[in-house]
Amino acid sequence: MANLAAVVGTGQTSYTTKRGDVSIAGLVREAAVNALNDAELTWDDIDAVIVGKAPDMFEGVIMPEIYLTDALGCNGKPMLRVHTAGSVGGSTALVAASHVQSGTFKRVLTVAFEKQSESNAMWALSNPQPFSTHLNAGAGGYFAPIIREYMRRSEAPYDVGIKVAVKDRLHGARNPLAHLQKPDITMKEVEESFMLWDPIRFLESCPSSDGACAMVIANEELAEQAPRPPAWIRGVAMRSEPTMYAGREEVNPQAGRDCAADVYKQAGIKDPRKDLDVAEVYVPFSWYEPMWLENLGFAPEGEGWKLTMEGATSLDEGGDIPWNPSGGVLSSNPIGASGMIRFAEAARQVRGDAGDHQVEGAKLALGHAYGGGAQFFAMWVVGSEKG
Amino acid sequence: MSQPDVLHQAFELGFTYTRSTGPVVGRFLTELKQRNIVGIKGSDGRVIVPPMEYDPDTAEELSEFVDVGQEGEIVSYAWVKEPREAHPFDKPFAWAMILLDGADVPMIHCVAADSEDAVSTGARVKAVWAEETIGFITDIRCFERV
Amino acid sequence: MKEIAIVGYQQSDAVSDAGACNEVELIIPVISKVYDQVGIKNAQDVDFVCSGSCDYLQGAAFAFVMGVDALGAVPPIKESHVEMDAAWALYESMLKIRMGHADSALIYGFGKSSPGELPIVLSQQLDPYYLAPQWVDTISLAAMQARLMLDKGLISEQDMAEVVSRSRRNALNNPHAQLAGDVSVQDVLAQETYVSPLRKADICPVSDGASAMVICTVEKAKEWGLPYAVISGIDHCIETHNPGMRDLTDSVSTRKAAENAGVHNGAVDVAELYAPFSHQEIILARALGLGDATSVNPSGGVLAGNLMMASGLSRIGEVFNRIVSGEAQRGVAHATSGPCLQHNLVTVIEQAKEAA
Amino acid sequence: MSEQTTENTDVITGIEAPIYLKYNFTAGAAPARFLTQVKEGVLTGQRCPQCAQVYVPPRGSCAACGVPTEEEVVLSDKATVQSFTIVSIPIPGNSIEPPFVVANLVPDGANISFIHLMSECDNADVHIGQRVQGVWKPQEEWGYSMDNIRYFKPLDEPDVPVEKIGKIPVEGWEG
Repeated sequence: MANLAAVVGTGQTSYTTKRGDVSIAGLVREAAVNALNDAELTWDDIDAVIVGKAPDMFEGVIMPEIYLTDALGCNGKPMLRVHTAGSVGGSTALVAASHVQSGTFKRVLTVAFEKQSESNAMWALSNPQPFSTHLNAGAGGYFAPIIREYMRRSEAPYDVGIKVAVKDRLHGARNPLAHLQKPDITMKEVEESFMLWDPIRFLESCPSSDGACAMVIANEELAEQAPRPPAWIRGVAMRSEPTMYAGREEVNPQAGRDCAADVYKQAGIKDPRKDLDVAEVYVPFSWYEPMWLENLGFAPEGEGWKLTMEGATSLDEGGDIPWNPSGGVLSSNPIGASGMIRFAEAARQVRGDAGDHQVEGAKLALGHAYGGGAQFFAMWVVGSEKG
Repeated sequence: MSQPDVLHQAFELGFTYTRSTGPVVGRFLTELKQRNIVGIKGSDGRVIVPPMEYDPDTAEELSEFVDVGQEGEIVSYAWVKEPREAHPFDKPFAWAMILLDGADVPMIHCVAADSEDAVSTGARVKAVWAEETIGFITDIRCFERV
Repeated sequence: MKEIAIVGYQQSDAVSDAGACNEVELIIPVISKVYDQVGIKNAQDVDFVCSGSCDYLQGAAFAFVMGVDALGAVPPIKESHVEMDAAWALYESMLKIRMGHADSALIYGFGKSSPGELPIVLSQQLDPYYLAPQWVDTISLAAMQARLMLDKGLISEQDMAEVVSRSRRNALNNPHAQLAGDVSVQDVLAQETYVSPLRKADICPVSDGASAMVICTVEKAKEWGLPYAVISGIDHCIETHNPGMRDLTDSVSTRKAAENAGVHNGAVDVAELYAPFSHQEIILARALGLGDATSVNPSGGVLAGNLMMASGLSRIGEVFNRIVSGEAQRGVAHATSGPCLQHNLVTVIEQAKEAA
Repeated sequence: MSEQTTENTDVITGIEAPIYLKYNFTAGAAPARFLTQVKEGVLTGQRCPQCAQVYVPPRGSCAACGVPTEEEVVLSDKATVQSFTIVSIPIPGNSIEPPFVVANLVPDGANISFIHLMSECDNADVHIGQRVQGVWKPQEEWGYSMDNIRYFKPLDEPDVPVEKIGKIPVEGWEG
């Protein structure tokens, strides 16, 4: 049985197209310091540092944790670098948690980041390799056909994605850190935005952001002494499957279903819609909300879009299960950090620390990240109680 | 099954990254552009060149800049007989750890010399500036013997 | 805390150019061998899988994603990846086992360094404002480190040549070695310097290849009925990124990790050290407090073949091999990352108590 | 311009760091085998010895079973649209003019899709289950590349029902 561990501090930068005022180290440092301050701790209190980010080609720094040692106060301490594609922010949080849950460390710092403005995400994700076709127009080009297949199967109305795009931006407008601030966004505006990768419109896609997110995770004894309420880690799960194999279910990947079942079992969740109070789920393209509602068991297969259309996932419409009250990936997307932001925002909710996007009385929250061709999954459930 | 061909292809993985420097690195590069070298004071008082943003021992944010000299002493060096394409010279040269006057921590840069014999530990060298300085580490084109 | 056993280790030959071989084709032969050794069918038979690789070695993002195609991950598996040497993938896997979320794990590392100019590629690990834009290559950095030691009288060129000579001779018994031979100290010293003070022989070769390991709880090892060795201690530690701020003639992080891993709690029969340059083996042996009683790098070490991203794991595997064969009772394995030994991991591996 | 402004513009806040690395890429054995035959105008896949599914382009393993694939299977250049997207932005380093259709196509005889362009059709008419065929470049332009097929064009054949996509034998689809 894993040792109890809890999030005792979270820290984020604000998210924006280009943080021109800081170095890469400065960006990462800002989130880390914010997390330490939130936990009322200093560098000396940290036993190990776990860093995550997406491909090194985004910043063109190979294994950047080596250079980040001093910014993260890690000289003389263990440092680990995780990379699991888009799910990396989530995986990194899980690896950090395992440092404490294994009983090996008392208190660790984990940080995930991306400074996408140093290059161009489209280039870094699709730089041509010899002898291969170069038709993958970034992540949108990859996921658009899968979304199309979901639309065919579910017979969902065409504007489900538009509704999600509006909802998450309205959520984002409550979050001062969010990159896109669009308090006046309308369905019409989204619908009329440029069709990038049919059926994905510009405003149905995530932005490209600079940003970093950090958390301090502590063992039971230290978490109980923490100055602010801890977010107890109630379940952790990862799953991977290959990008392509004959007969692969791409719309509703088994790795996602298995990962959710695993994390729910650990947290004692039988009906996620009922038992969870809030979820921060990796939705980089709007249609992934209904798809993941089904994949994560919040709705029967083919009916996820109904929750979205009913407003069940909207804070503004008083939904029973708000998804991405922070604005989600659709409002801020520093790729390597995006997963950790979901995990940290879940923790903020159960700590009662989410400001204007707080789901009132939230006690149990899901943090979710996915990556690659929707093949790598990382999830955790955090709660205000130990369980 | 027929034997397949072995397929090779050269390719270049390349991008011109646009880095924001932050105040510390930016200050150092700004000074370089003006043909001046600055270090930063570490928490133990040591002068670090080029300036680090965070102290390695205490993790504190550093901010006290100190002017240092343009001459210094070679602490160690590597003599490169066969320069690589990416290297700053196409004839033999040295990489060196150079302790500038007024600094307590050596910096790494290249040293131009006609032969290996012309470089030695303890030798005095001085910065040679690029014709045009732009605020980049290579504004110091190289060091050479005083 | 749960005792963790190593039950299988395999590696490919270290070759200068693996040629027509993609990620999957590099990994499958090695993990197949480790499955056979352990008596399992595939990755479905372990509880966790973790790998180490680096995209920049061959210049393609997401190398590890292709790696998953080698695993038979249907149904989906619990799997993770570090952009580090696979020795750190082992570290992550041990945490998983200790927290009770796995009883067994497959770990692998792979790298095809031959397509690029490795010392230049790795220059981009340095800080991105001062050093990386100068393209200071890893060999030159190590050469400056070696000169510091020579100047201070901490080593001699003779000492360095002895490391090389022993490595080449030891490698004669290592079927996977890339460089092996009866090379005398005089032979080495007769070589011209390359990046002075280093000679080509002081520098590890560029190699392609992979290695894989299976670890598990001691209970599981017994259930499987396999010979095993126990990991009795492991720790790792990183140093400042500024080479000028470090005492490059010592490895304080290795010293600290060795202390925490309990290296000094018993005799060390064998040590496998990840020293890509001859003088670094001497630094490491001193930092680990190894004496004449320890056989250092009996495999030839990485001077005989350096599987980037797998060499650290291979050091652990080499010690494991010697313990299960009865050649040694207790050994130390070391892995490194970053320029001039910036980040170091130390593992202590011991004979199983039953066997003792 | 005042003295003060001139000084301010001299403050460095950013740099350009050109990082260009050269590699000599070597294709894997399975991709090399595939491309060698594409150069001869033939599409081939590899069949998994365990699950019998046929992969194209082959990468040397069955990703589902984790075993090496060796048996080579000749495929048709007729295919079925599994899904698709209409791309309205240029692809870096690619000269195709948007909007263009990128489709996930399963060639007859294979069980997995690859992506390729579709043309000679109204973008609005492209649909899941549609039958298509490769339009090859002139033989003298063939190289080790799937670009030997310029694009796929619609065939006058009945649509394939969704549950049969990915299961059409090399002989083709009668409807």
